[in-house]
This record gives sequence, C-alpha cells and structure tokens, in this order.
Amino acid sequence: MRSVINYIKEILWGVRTLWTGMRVTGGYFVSPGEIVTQKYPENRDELKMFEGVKGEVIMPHDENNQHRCTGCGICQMNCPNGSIEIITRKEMTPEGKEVRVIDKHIYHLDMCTFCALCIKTCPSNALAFGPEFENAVFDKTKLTKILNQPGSSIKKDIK
Amino acid sequence: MAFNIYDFTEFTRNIDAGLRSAMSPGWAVFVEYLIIGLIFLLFYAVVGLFLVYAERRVCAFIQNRLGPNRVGPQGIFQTIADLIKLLMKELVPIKNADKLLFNIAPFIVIIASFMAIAAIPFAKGLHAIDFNIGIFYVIAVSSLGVVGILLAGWSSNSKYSLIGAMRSGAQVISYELSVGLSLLTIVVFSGTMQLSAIVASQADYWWIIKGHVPAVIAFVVFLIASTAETNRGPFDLAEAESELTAGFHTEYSGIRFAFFFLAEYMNMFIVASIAATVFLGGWMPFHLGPWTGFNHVMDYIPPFVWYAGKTALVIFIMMWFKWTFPRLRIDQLLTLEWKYLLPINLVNIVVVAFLVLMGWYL
Amino acid sequence: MQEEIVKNIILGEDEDYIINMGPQHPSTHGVLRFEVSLQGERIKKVVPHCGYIHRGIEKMCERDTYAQIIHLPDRMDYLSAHINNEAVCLCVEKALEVDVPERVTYIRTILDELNRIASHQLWWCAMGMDMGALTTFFYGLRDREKILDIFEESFGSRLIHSFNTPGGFMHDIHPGFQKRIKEFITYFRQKLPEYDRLLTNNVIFRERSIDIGTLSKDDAIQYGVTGPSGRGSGFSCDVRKIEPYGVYSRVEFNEILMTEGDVMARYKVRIAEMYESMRILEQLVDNIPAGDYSAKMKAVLRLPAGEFFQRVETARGELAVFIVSDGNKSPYRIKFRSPNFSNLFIISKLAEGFKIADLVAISGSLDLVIPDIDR
Amino acid sequence: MRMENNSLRQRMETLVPDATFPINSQYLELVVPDGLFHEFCLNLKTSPDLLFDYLISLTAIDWKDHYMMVYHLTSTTFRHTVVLKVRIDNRENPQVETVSDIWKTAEFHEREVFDLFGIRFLHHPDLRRLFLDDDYGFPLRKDFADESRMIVK
Repeated sequence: MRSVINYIKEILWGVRTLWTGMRVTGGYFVSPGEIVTQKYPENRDELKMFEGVKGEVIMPHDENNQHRCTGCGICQMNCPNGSIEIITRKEMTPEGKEVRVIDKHIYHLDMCTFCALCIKTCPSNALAFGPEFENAVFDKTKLTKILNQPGSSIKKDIK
Repeated sequence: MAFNIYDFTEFTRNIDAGLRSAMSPGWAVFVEYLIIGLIFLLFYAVVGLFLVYAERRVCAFIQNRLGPNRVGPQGIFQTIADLIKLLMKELVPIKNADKLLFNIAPFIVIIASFMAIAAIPFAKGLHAIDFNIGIFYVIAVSSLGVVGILLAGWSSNSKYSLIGAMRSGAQVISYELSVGLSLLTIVVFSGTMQLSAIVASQADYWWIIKGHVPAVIAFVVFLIASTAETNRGPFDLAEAESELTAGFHTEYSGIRFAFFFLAEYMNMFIVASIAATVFLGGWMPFHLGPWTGFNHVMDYIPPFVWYAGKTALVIFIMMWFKWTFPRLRIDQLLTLEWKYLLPINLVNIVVVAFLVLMGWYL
Repeated sequence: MQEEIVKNIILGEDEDYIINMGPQHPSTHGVLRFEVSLQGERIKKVVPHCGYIHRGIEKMCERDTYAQIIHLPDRMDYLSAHINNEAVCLCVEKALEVDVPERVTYIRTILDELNRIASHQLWWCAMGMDMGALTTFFYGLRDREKILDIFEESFGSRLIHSFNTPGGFMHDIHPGFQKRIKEFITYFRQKLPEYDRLLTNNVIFRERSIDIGTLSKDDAIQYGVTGPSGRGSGFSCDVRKIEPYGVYSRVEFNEILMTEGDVMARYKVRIAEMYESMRILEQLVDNIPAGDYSAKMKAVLRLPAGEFFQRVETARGELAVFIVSDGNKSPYRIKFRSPNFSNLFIISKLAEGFKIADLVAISGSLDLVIPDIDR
Repeated sequence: MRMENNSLRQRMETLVPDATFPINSQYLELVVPDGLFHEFCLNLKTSPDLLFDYLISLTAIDWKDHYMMVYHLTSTTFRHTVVLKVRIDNRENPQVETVSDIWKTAEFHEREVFDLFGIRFLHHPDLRRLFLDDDYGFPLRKDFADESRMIVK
C-alpha cells in the first residue's frame, strides 16, 4: 500500500515540477518583458556603440588633416604579432633641416588581436580605437589599411 | 440543432450529384478523388509550412526573441523561403548507402502522415472518408511512419542514424500502446469508433467534461504519449541533436530532409486533430447541455473555427512542452511508458468501463 | 566462465560500435573528439583526443615580452579571460615585487567575480542545451549580456578584454561601472531563482543528473579535478581560500562544497557559486578606493632570474602560471597549468558504463573549454 | 599539521640526504637525484606527516645542456607545498621515471611533456603524443626551428 502511495506521490511531484517549469516559459510567452533580438542591419542608425569600443585601430585626424604620429615606430615594436608596419621618409623643413616623417602607417587588421599595446605605448597619443566593427570583407588584402590619410601632415606641436 | 448554416453535407452532396449527372459514375468517383487529393496536397503544404513558422515564432516568444520577422509581414514567408532554399540544395549521395531504401524512406514517412489526414473531420460533412473504424485507422496509419524512420536510419550507413532509428523504433512501438489505450477510453464512453459519431456524441458536452476525471487523465496521457509518438519535444531522442547530431536524418539533405521535417510537423498536426476531435469535441461548438441560449450563441462560430482553435491549442501545448523540458534518456523514456503511463491507462480503462456500466457520467 | 565473458568484452574491440563525438559535434562545445566505444547505448570506453586547437601559446610567450604575453592567456580559457590575464600579471608583479595600488586589486577582484558569473551563466545555458532544454540557452545568454555590456563599456570589448597590464590596468574604469554592477546584481538576484524553477527542480533533469557520473573525492584529487567540478566531490580546492590573492582574504564568502560528486552536485555548486560571487560583488562594489589605476612600471620589464609560481581560481578550476626567467625581457619558459586540461581526462572514468546521453550530461557538467585544454 | 618551509626541508633531508635545495622565495624547492626519484615520490604521498596527494603541475624546462623536470606538489590535508625537480642530463634520449602511478593526473601532464619536449617517461601506461603529429618534432625544446611556420623576432 505504501508503495502505491509513494508511486502516486512520485507522479504528482513530477507533474508539479514540470508545471513550475512550464509556468516560467509560459510566463515569458505571455509577457516577454525585454526582447533580446537586435534587428541588426536595420537598426544601424540608432545602434550606438559604447565609447572606446575596440573595433579597429585608427589614427584620429583633425579638420586640417593633421595627425599626431611622428613615425617613431614604438607601436611597431610593441605589437606582439606584427600587425603594424611603419614606413618613414625624409623631408626638408623650411629651415633646411632634414626630419623623419611618417610616410605610411600600415595596419594589418587581419593580424590584430586588440591587445591595445600600440595605443597604450604611443608617446604622442596618435592612435586610438575606432568603433567601426563591420570589418567583414571577401578579400583579405582589404584588411590591410593605411592609417594616415593621404596628404596629411603632423601637428605642429608634436615632437 | 442550429448549425445548419455551416453544414457542408449538402454542399458536398450537391457536388457529387452534379459530377454524377455530368459523367459516368466511374469517372465521377475518379474526379472526386482527384479533387480531394489536390485539396489535401495543398492543405498539407500550407499547414506544414505554417506550423514550421508557428513553431519558430512560439519558441522565439518563449525565449524572449522575435523569431523570423524579415521575409514578408511578420516573417510569414520565412518558411517558404526556407523551402525554396531546401529545394535548391544538393542531394548529397552517401557512399555505401542502400540507395533504394535511402531514397524511399522520406516518402514512406510523408505518405504515412498524409494518409492519416483522410479520416479527420474538419467540420460537419467535411471529411474525405467517414470510416466506421476511424480511430483504429488513424492509429494504424500514423504508426506506419516509424517504418520510414527505421529504413532511413538503417540505409544511410551512418552510426548516428542507426542509433537514432533504433531509439525511435523502441519509442514509437512502446508509446503506440498508450495512444491506443487512451483513445480507447473515449471509445468506451461513446460506444463507437467512427470519428463523426464521436463528434456527434459530444453535442451536449465535450468528452473531457462529460467523462470528468478519467477523461482528463486519458487526455493528459494522450498528450504525453502522442508527443512521444511524433518524436517531438522532450522525447526527441531519435534526433537528439546534442547526442546524435541529427539522429536518423543525419545523412539526408535538401528536399529529402524537408520531407522528414514536414512529416514531423504534420504528425504533430494529426495527433493534435485527433486529440481535439476525440477529447475536445472536434468541430462541435462549446455546448453546455440544457443551456440552449448559450449553445445557440456558440453555434454562430463556424465549426471549422472551433476545430482549428482546438487543434491550435493542443499544438501550442506540445510546443510549450518542447521548449521547456530537457530531453529524456532512452531508458527513462521506456520507464515512463511501461511503469507509469501504461498502468495508469489500464486502471483508467477499467474505471471508465465501470463508470459506463453504472452510467456515472454526464 | 565469468572471467571468460569479461575477457571477451575487453578483447572484442573489433566488435565495438565506435562513434566519434567531435571534432564537430554539438555536444563538445569546441573542437574536441571523443572516441566512444559503445555496446548498444552503453558506453564501454571513452578516449578523448585533443590538439585540434593547439596554438603553442607557451612557445609564443617565450618569444614575446612580458607586456605582450598578457593577451595570450585570454585566448586559452576565453570565458574566464580576465582571470587568466590577471594570473600572469600577478605572477609578473610578484616577481618584480611591485606594490599594486589598492584600487587595482579591488577592481580586479570585482572583475574576477563578474567573469565567473558570466562564465557560469554560459555554462548553465550550454548545460541545459546539452540536456535538450533549448530555452535555457537564451535565458542564460540574456542575463550574460548584462555583464558583457559592463565589460564593453569599460574595456571596449566583450569577451577577451586584455585590460590588465603588469602593475595595473590599461586605463581607468568607466564612471558608470559601479552603478551598472549594482543594477546587474538587483536584476540577476531576480532571475537566478528562475534557473532553479526551470531546470534544477525539473523531474526530467533530476532523473538525468542524480547519480550520474559520480566522481569520488579521492579520484578528484588523484586526477587533479579542480574548480566546481572538484568541489562537487568534496575536494576543497578553492585557491581563493587556500592562497588568497586580490582582496579575497578581506571579503566574506563560502567555499561551496558538495559531497555527492554526481552531475547534480557539480551543477548545484556552480549555481551556488553565482550567489556567492554576487555576495562578494556586493561587499566590494561600494568600497573601491580612489587612487591610481596602475603602478609606475618601466617601459621594458625584465624579471629577475628565477622561478615564479602563481595560482588563481578561474571559473573552471585552478590555473597556475609558472614563469621561469633568465633575466631577459621575455620569459625563458612559461607554463600554464590549465584547469580544463586536468578536468578533461577524468571523463573516460566517469562516463564508463553510462549511456551516450549521460556522456553529454557529464561533459556538460565538467564545463570544458577546449582552447584551454590544447593551449 | 602544516609544515613551514624550514621544517619541511629538514623532513626532506631525512628522506633524501643528497638532495640539493636551490633558493626559491615562495616554496621549498629541491632537486632529487634521478635514481631515488620514484621511491621518494611514493614516500611524499604516503608518509602520514607529509601527504602530498595533489600534483598541481608537472612540466619541464629546457636549459640547453640539460632538462629539468618540475613538479609542484601540495597536500590537500596540510596545505603545504613543495617544488620537486629532477635533472635529466641525457640530451639525446631524455628519460625519467613516470609518476603517473602515484598521481593519476601526471599521466596526461607527462603525455603533454612528452609531446612538447620529447622526454620519455619510463613505465608510463600510454605514452602517445597528445596534441601534435608523430613527426612534428618537439617544439618547446630551445633548438626547435620551423622556419616555414614560426615568426622569429
């Protein structure tokens, strides 16, 4: 007799636990509260990334197309996986002095691990993280970027 | 009874008479078969596609998501887009597979589910064949599908598929018993196996109300057992994707896979229809015995709406099961059947027989 | 007679029904391969094969400077990325005998616990999904998003943040950091009981997890199974208690120990650890001292010659970093004793005699992260 | 009872008289001669006052002219820790006695060391490569070179 009672109890307990679980999912079905789905490509306009999101490394330029990079090569040295190459050239200043300026700051996005060492170690704060995250391309060579814009020059006050 | 406005009997009879006057009786029957076949094919595709969509929406809402919402308004054409994709996919030939059985298996599964629709009464006078052994036929036909699953698992020369198929075999054969026995309680109540007669017998109350406790127990058992029989929900061991990747249809691709997929949803639709017909009164509106005024109001809702609503409710419950519970293990699955559902069912039948003998039901 | 039968079973290897679970299989959560010998549904033997994602992190570290290696351990156990790179930083700081600002220690501990909760949440999703309860995956991820948002706001990335450097952090935390954590705790205190109602108490889940894959305490110690998996067997192995680092010696929390050692015990330990982590967070979040976000460090770090060993508790168990330095700017040899590596191999012992479905449950309850095994 | 480094050292000296004790700021460290090693390990685990039952980590260091096996052991009852070392002078065919029969976890750590260093463990039950191909070479040896796949800075 006891076993029969236990048997019935077991069934009732099982049904009760199942019903509790169904109440949770049913509750969300009726009132989902927050919907987690992001309608991604459509919501591009209102999609606001947090400040300093590690999308890619950029070199900020001001309105006069001037950047802060001196071409010292510290970022290249600090990069753990060789994703930065610096090509410099010699240039004559009006005073007739020969200075080294940046020619190309080549950044291989495909090799970058976003360790932020280049940005941290840059002595003149020339680099930053940009929020652009839609970097998927069909051709890998497109991921090699030149960070200094064509025709740009260094800001006057940077040494 | 005032549901004459929605009675299809005259309508179908008129079509039949018209056809017979226009051509010889043999041709008339042939044309009728053709029409019914075409209607069912269309119905099958529409319902199957809609159910896939509904399932995805329901599960999305349960999971705080939106689900398909891009193709068409609210994403209703999503499954059609999926179907087109599946049609265009390559049918991957399997090395060392048994070609004949491998190709035939999806058709067996889909034919089995197709045949069962024939006996279902959608509204008064709206069914293909009114068997006098309707329930018997439906049970027999719907369990044919497992043959296809077994063949698929066996012939695709994959170890995952074989395990899945074997699980499915054990499962369907076991749960067939419970499905049959739980339907039998209502057969005992109503004294007939003819589906139209069972519906007609619920004109005052539905059987789930009339048969009170034993009918409710039978209904719950039927829900569980039929979920298991359709390889769905917590009982999807045959395809258990975290264990067997995709179980019996691991090696299938393209439209062959779509057949399995569609058949699964149609099986769900069929068992839901049976549950609605047998326990919830089928197309019969919600009537409360002597309250004729109330009954009259209810009659204004077309029977097909009643039928579809009840079926949708049962389908929703089955989806709810699937998206809530973890999967059972194979031995627990069999334990549930042989140690719990079957004894409950047997006792239930005895109780029902006693109730009917004493007339202790509404 | 009996012996003969046993012998036949062991010798009859050709007759075994061998299936490969992995490297691409839904239940292995990564590129790991189990070679499973079956008899019907019953498992005779499980042989794990790893190496599909071996990247030679230890060799790469020998090439890089100490500042550069910080981002590599992130990629081992990506779910406790912060704890991993904290371990390396702690080891380097210990070697250099740097006094790290109090603020850094506090924030590191907070981040450790956030990371642990996030990791356990993902484990809970995956565990439910392995068992077939697909909805758990979305509920767990929904709650994990909240933590990832905190990370993203402060460090710019969600999963692998490389935020630590030897001596402190890359930059200071976001001003809204504390407020967001408090919001998260209130939110998650409501949601966590739901996990129990949905999965823990479910009769099917209980049937499938109780007395499955039982690991004894002796075996746990023998095999070096640490973390929640070891504590589920009563092996007290919480490094936060044994060798406290950060501010763990100053906060109140319990080491969760269960004695059953089955899948359910490991499951319950993790659920309880989420509560404990929230307790730690509540104690710390208002008390972050002001100060520098980093100690003054030289541009190029050179560790004194010698050997340095640091143990930390990641979300999966004990991570030990062993640095051998010869006085140069890069480590002469670095060894990561990763928790998953030790935890993995117990599976052949645990799963023996159970069914395939149980293997999935067991490997889910061990919470394996495959890149951490292969490194 | 938990033993401090000094008392541990005295205890160790009674077990292996010719062990050397290099300086280590953190734990007691000792280099054990090759011959006595296995027996010593067994002692460490079974002696009721030591009970070093948990092998945290097992690894090797390539010191160019010799290999050094490093074992970090701790006791789960007393919580004292010791660092064991064994020197392997044979560079061509390095081998050392296995401890996998004492601490089961060593079986897999030793397989890893065999895979990456090529050190053979005698009497190991299942010494196969763990991560890499059979013909790959031993990458953590200092003389390993693979020009096609390594970026050397």
